[in-house]
Amino acid sequence: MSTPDGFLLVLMLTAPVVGLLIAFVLGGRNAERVALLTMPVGLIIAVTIAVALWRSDAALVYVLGGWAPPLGIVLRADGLSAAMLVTVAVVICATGLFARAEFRTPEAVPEARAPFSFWILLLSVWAAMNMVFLGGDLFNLYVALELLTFAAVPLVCLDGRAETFRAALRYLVFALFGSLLYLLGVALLYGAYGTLDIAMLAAVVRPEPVTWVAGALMTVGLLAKTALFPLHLWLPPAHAGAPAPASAVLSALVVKGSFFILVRLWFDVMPAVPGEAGAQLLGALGAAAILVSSVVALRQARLKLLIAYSTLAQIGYLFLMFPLAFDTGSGQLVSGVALTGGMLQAISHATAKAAMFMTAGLMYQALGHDRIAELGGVARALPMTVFAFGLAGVSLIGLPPSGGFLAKWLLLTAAVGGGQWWWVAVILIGGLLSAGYIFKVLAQAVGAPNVALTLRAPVPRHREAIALVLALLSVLLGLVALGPIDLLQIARPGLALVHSQ
Amino acid sequence: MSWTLALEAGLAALVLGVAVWTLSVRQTFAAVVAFVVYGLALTLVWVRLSALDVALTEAAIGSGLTGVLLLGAAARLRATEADAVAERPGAGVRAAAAALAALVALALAAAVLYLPEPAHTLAPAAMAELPATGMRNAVTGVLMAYRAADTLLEKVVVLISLIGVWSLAQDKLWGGRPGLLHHADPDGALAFLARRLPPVGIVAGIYIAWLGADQPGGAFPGGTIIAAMWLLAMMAGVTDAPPISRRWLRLVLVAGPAVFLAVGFSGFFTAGAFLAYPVAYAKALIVVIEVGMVLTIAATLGLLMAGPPERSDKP
Amino acid sequence: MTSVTLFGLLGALLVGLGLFGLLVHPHPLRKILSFNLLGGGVFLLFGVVARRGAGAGLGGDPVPQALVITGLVVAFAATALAVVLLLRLFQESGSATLRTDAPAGKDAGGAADH
Amino acid sequence: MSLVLDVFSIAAICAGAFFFLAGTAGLLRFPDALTRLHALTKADNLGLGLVVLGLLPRAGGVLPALKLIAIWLLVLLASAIVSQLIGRAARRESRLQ
Repeated sequence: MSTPDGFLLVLMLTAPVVGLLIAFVLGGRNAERVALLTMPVGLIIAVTIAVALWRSDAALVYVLGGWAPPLGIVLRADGLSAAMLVTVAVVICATGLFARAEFRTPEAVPEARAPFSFWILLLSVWAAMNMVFLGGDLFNLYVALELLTFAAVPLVCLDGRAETFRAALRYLVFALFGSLLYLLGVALLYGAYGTLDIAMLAAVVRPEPVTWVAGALMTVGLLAKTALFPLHLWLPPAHAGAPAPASAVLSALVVKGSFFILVRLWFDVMPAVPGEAGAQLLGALGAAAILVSSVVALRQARLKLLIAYSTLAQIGYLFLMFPLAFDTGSGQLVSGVALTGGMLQAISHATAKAAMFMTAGLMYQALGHDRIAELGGVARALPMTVFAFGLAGVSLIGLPPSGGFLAKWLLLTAAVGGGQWWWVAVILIGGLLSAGYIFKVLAQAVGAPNVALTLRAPVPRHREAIALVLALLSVLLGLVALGPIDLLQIARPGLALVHSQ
Repeated sequence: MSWTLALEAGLAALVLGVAVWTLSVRQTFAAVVAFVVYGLALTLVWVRLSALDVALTEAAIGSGLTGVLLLGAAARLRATEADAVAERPGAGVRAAAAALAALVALALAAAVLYLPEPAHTLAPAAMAELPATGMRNAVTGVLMAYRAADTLLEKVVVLISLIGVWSLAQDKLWGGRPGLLHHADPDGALAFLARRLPPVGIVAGIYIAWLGADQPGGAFPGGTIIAAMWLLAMMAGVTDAPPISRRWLRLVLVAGPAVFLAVGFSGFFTAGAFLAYPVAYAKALIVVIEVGMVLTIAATLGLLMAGPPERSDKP
Repeated sequence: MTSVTLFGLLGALLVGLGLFGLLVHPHPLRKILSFNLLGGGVFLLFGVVARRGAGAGLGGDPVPQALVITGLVVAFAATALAVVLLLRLFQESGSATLRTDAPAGKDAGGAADH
Repeated sequence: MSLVLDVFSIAAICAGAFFFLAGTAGLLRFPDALTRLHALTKADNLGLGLVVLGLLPRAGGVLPALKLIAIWLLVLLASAIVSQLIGRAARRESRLQ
């Protein structure tokens, strides 16, 4: 049955879709206008959903067309969905405001390629992400994943250079490989249990060979899309080559889409299936991602590539929550401190990384390059930008009171509580390494210039301010510990009860 | 072994043989030809699996359109094949890949063999609810009613992939006409076909789409046939692709999802839920959506085949 | 052996073949081709699941059949996007390789402008 | 009566299948594009025509029977045009050589 506030989920889903259809028909400068009008509407709906969830303390559900599962499809929002919906809406709005200067249709023409494509693709990324967070059906999530891929790939190569075409094609090949593996798992699960509804599956799934095969295929497919080590090679050229606003969206949001479905799969569909070995394996891959990618990031000469490798390392942290959420007593993954910590890491990384790519874009615009060794003096020329970069870095390193700090603190708590001390070492070493690559950039930026610094283009204040606001958000996110953090766990124990049956 | 099973085993062997040929033949062009045969043989498999709707879609889209698309690409990329040979991975990598592929195939085979008996099925549920949709073809009922959200979202997916294709154009050609200009002898055989066939093909496409409510068919195979007629006319130079900036073209491209959304929202008031149909008008509303969808599918598929704008609109 | 088992095994084999092609073929167009081959196998497994669910006067469960129709259309859209991306890469760089150390830019020679 | 029709159907479909077989053999054995085309079109059109002819009494109505004939006519049209195009392309290539 739909809950009274359930229609909000339909509005959340359709708002960006309606926006992109109108933007496509009107075209030209109107595409930007429609996109910018859609953004506050979507943000308001997302916040309303979070408030409604907070008040009702139970999942919002909407049965589409009145056809109940297993025949029909439901939309369902729990605490994880609501938190991610709000995060994505905030980052999309900020990116939209930030991108105006870069993707403005020139006066001379009625419509230009890059702006038209960017605004529509941005709305499609948003629509796809919302579907990922709200979808209660595994095949429906597949369609959402494909929408996300088709919107994200062209964003990589909006500048039309051969290198970015190549990066985009590599990305597409990886993503298509991933979605077919996911789809294989969907076929097997339907064959074995006769439903694709997440809640219904959760009640009937058993740890048996067909579930293991399906789970393994879907997991590998989603890992390829999330760029977890060792399936990560496509990400750095794609994220570093895209225009700054596109990089912000790709790195902050798009990789979280497939990650979110993985969380749904492991925590909600089959918490008892992977077992301790599976959870430890995912954690080990995450640890490898943290250590390897941080070291590679340290050795980068280009700022955007450094940030892209930092994304790979930060994705690694997301996977530490799987072994930490594993309860040896019941033999399954439980929604607890580790899940909260992991999701908080996803949220604070989203805001921090978007801010960081924006600052990198601003420095590139001002200097005409992003070579780290030649950043000297940029802190004096663009103090607000470098300050924003530093704040975002604070959250990535995990210094208090940032969201990154709270996330890592929760993960550490879970590790110590569960006696899994080896993850403590990984988290601490990872923090040191990220401090290393952030300070490498900052040290250059505040240092004296090797040659007299000339700014190629003025940097508008409001663009610096947008990056700063996002970075501040990421730092202040640690304060959610005072209350709002409980949002993440709303409607979670209910699902857990279903699983224990 | 019964006669039909022997026939099916032969069919399976054909599919497998053609698949191996697709992978192993040296020339990409030949590989694409093999792939088209693969698609047609799979179509027969779908018939044997009593999935006629899928068979029609596989023949039209999986084999037909995809085949034409890849043939064109293979012809344009012929010069790059020699370089790729030099990049072939070593024996170790190939062996590892083969082992991995074999492992996956084995695991899948085992999983398929041990699916539970009796099988789970939604067929009775789908049939029981079908009268409320006004449809008599259960697959159309699933696509247009029970899982309408998938179909609606997939319309958006196809539109976004077209926008993605357009976004790859060169800046100076934005707003121009998609694809290369086709020169064909106006009195030649192709032009003859391109003038005579489309009227028949368009009628056939509409017929198949209309039939979908009660029998195998539907908007996808129907729309694909119409798209094919359009492509034929474009290839023969009988008509030209419209510039992508045309307002009417954009309206046609959003007609399907827009009508779908509009009917979906009207469901809030008339049937109590988004994407719900009042029983008395269910068939009429679904037909309205399908008309929009056929139009949009035909235009979108045709333009996806034509590619990004490659010629300026200005003469 | 029944036809469901036969085609189920065929689907599994096709997935294996497509996966192998996707992994070892260096040319992107052959990868796209392998992706479609692999897709055929995946959809066939849906078809087998559907056929097993025959009942209520239907030759198969209509739900997985409808999923395949949606999947086929999405796979075509993916193929179209990949092919155009590949053609544009060739047009801009004169080569179709996915290697990261490949030369970037038109000076690579043989750019197919028209 | 029905026995006569059955015999007619079986005979026509078998004859059609034979022409398909012959055409396929020709496609595989003939030396160049033009002779292969010859084998293919002659045999396919005739083969399909005979199969359609054999199926007509079993179509179960005038409308389905008309559909079968329409299919045959469309295949005839398509294969005639396509072989003409292939023949032209083959001639162009042989001139180039």
